[in-house]
Amino acid sequence: MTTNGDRPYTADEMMAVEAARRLDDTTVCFVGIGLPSLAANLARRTHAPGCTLIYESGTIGAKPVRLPLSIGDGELAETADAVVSVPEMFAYWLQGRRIDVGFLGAAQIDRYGNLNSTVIGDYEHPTVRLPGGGGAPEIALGVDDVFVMLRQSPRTFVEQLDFTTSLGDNVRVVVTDLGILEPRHGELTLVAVHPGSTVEQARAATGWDLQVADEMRETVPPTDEELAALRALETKGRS
Amino acid sequence: MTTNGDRPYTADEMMAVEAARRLDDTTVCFVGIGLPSLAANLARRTHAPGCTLIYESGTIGAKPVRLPLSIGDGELAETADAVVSVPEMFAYWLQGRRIDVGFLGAAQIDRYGNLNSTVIGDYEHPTVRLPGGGGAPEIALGVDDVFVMLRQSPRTFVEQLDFTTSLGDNVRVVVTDLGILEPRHGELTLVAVHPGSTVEQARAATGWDLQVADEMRETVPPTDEELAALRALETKGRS
Amino acid sequence: MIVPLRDAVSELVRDGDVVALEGFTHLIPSAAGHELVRQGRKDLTLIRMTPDVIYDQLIGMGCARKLVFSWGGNPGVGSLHRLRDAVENGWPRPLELEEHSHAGMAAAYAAGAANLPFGVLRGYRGGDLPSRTRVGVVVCPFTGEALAAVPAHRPDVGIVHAQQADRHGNVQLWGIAGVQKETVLASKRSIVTVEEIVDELEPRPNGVVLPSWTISAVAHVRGGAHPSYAAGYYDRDNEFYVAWDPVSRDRGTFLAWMKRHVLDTADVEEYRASLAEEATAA
Amino acid sequence: MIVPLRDAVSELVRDGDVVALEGFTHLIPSAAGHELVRQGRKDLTLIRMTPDVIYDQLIGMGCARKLVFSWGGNPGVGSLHRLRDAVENGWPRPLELEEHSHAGMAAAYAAGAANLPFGVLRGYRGGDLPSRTRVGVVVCPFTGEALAAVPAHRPDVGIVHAQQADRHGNVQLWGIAGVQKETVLASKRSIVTVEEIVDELEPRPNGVVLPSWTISAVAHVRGGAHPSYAAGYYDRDNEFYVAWDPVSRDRGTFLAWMKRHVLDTADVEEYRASLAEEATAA
Repeated sequence: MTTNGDRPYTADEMMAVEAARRLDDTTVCFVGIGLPSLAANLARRTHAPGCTLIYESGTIGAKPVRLPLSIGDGELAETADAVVSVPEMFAYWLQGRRIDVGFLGAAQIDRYGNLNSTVIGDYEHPTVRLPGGGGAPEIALGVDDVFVMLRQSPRTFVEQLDFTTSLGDNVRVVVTDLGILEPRHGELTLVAVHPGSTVEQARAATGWDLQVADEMRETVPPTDEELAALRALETKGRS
Repeated sequence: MTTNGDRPYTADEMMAVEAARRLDDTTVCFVGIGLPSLAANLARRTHAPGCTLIYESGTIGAKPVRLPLSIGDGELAETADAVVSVPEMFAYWLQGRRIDVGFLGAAQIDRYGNLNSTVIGDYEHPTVRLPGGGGAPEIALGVDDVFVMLRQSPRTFVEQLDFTTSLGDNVRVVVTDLGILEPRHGELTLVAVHPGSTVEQARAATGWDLQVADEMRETVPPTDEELAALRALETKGRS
Repeated sequence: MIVPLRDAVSELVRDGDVVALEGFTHLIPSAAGHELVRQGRKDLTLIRMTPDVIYDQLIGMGCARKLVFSWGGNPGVGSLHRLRDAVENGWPRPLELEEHSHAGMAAAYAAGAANLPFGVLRGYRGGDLPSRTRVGVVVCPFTGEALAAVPAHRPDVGIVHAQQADRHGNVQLWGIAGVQKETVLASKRSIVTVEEIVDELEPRPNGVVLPSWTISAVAHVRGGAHPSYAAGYYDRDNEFYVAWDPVSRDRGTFLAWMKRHVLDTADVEEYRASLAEEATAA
Repeated sequence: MIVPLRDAVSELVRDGDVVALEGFTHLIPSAAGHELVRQGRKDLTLIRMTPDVIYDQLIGMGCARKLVFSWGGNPGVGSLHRLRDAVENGWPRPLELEEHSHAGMAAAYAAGAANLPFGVLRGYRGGDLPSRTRVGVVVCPFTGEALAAVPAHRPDVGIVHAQQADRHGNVQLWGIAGVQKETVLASKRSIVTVEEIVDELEPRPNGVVLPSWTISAVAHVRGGAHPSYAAGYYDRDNEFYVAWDPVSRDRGTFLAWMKRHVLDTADVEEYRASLAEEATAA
């Protein structure tokens, strides 16, 4: 828990706010459940009301009041500009390159932004069988800008992925609970830390020798307005 | 004009009736405008109320009261069980082999049931540029049974097509104004003549040496019920 | 976003462009076609599954150098005389043809919308069409089966007509939807003319919604689909299609008709008035 | 056409079949899945984009020898413990995996519905997935570009849940439609369970209609999508998904749960009553 002077906020809230700030009023974004959905809906309710949210269930321009618990919640369809089939979603919309930003999470990330959401351990005899790629492989290559949201630890930020589920070519930013990474000279580099976090913490939470930008920024903490909008969404989501 | 004893009827009516008789209550048929549409709607209004009519505009299970003047009339959509896009119609429904019977017409037919609806004369320098194949090439190979409806004359029943638009592999019957042709021993053979027509007329109206079945039938003339249903459709179509 | 049709055409359509005007019997964007004629667009490659009256007019006015199509006729009536004159006699200029089947055209639009370079279908098998058009073969890596591949349609401009747009330029059409969604999504730029601008789009059965950000320009053109129809707005003008046959048979009659009703009218309102005046006089 | 679910499953699903139960978050055919368990179907190849609770149950009860999928988890909650136990420990039997991306699965269903042997997409590029699954390459005959080809899904049986059928067995579902149309059209045989039988289907926004002649059997199963939802009928049982996590973590707890709520119940009515009884007791 950190505070913005007045109000305390969680690491998740910091992450959602930082991701939301990167969306603008004309962004069309492909949203998954959890933090990405929170971030995109926050953007829509603060500085980017025109931001278009697309969920892979086929809802285009969804405007949920409550935070959805699944990518196919009824409210997404009810509030959407259009609802299309899943084959159409992936063929005409994602592959059609109509989507600017795609959010991805994962179990592991490497310094190139490649992600693993398939297995821990050997594929044939895994230690942990993860859910799998889902939409990620084509989202990773089918949108202009990939935003990754992932808590930072040596277990998740690894030297070598156990399995490469999706490629890091289009990863523009990784928002973690400690700071912000962006690609510089071909690898993910720490460019900002959140208030209360340090470069040392971020390096310690990274399984490779994390490069640090010459000009480090400190993230602006969530504003009161951002926190209020966020909590309105979260509260409604729980009700 | 011939009569069924009581009532006079036209050659077109005889053709529509003979084609309609070949559809049953479970037939799913792909219908074009004109005689095929008349025949299919007649079947639906007499012995085959369960017959499913599909128009290539995307209307599945259309139940028009008036005879449509185009394959995309509004009434087809309003009365249909389902309306799908044209790409879906050709991919999921026709190519998906869900359609039993397809009707085709043409400017020329040869003894193998191959059809020309593209050009008269040379393709690059045609004497007459015809509308072209439209749905015909894939209908001809994508349904189980192709029904051809075509007035018989040496100009239409030709030794050699000027252009092969669609193949005759699945042609099961050719209904003409003079009689009925069906494939026998690899070529279209006259198997029935309509009342008032003769084998000689049919042979004279054919540009190749038309084979005649050993057992020739005479078509049953349109019944009063068939004529009444037909004229109800035609009258409404004109209104 | 919502602009006059004249501006949409002048800004978005250039001489030499590949242009698709779609609408399968229903919602044919005729008014937009007339605006192409008024602005004297030329050397166009025109794509359309079912070229009918509006393409006969564009071809007869010399706007097109090439036609990509699958069925070119006057539905329920007969030939397109201007299309025939162009193909048979090169008047007013020769017309190159790229001819497909409906299934091939539909697959080509769907491939374009999906950003694939080609569409796959079981088609173009046998007959003379394959040797006269652009079609290739792809082999199934699992079964070894050979299938037809058609090059994706990727028009410079896709033009369709719809019933409604909202004030943000989101569009909804309903009823027979043809290949209009694919046409807009496959095109680099797009124009949608609509019957009505409404405050809010109400979801409809068989509705197809195109978000504003998939469209370059929306123009409010009431009656813009005449002589075809717009479900919920007006019926098909079947008599017009019949009357087009004698008008289009003769070059002079055709040119006079186009001058009177298209070139000498400023927009669809004047076009409609001009037709009404002629009907009253007759 | 409209038959009891028990009869539909016993007549149409055989041991060793390739079976797809689809429903993307919405309209998941859980009751039909339970009937597969009750009837002890085994050696099934199960296809599904998003295996969740119902597939966890089928896998944990040993019905499946192979899973074809793209994302297998408990949405918003975490792992599918029975799926993991099968893959990680071979319990109750080893489970072969054929793993795709969502885009690949969707293209495979669409190809199946279109009677094509493969679907084409820009996908499966780089990473480790291509070497672990069935994917091939096709080359564009026009541009030379290499694209991914996935083998079409052609299940022996496709099973989906919908809101309504009419008395003739025509089906309509609406809301998020997923890949259900493709699943039915791609399958050799199909079962549709519905919330309600109505006299006449009323066309709906975002409605998908499947004519009776595309379906092998329709069964009236009210509540058949629980714990997912049926738009217009009931909401998603979010608590059930959360509660599934501890139930499914332990083999014994899981088996007891399945015995009590599935094996010892005759149908969806008894299943619902059994869940209600447990909730009351707690």
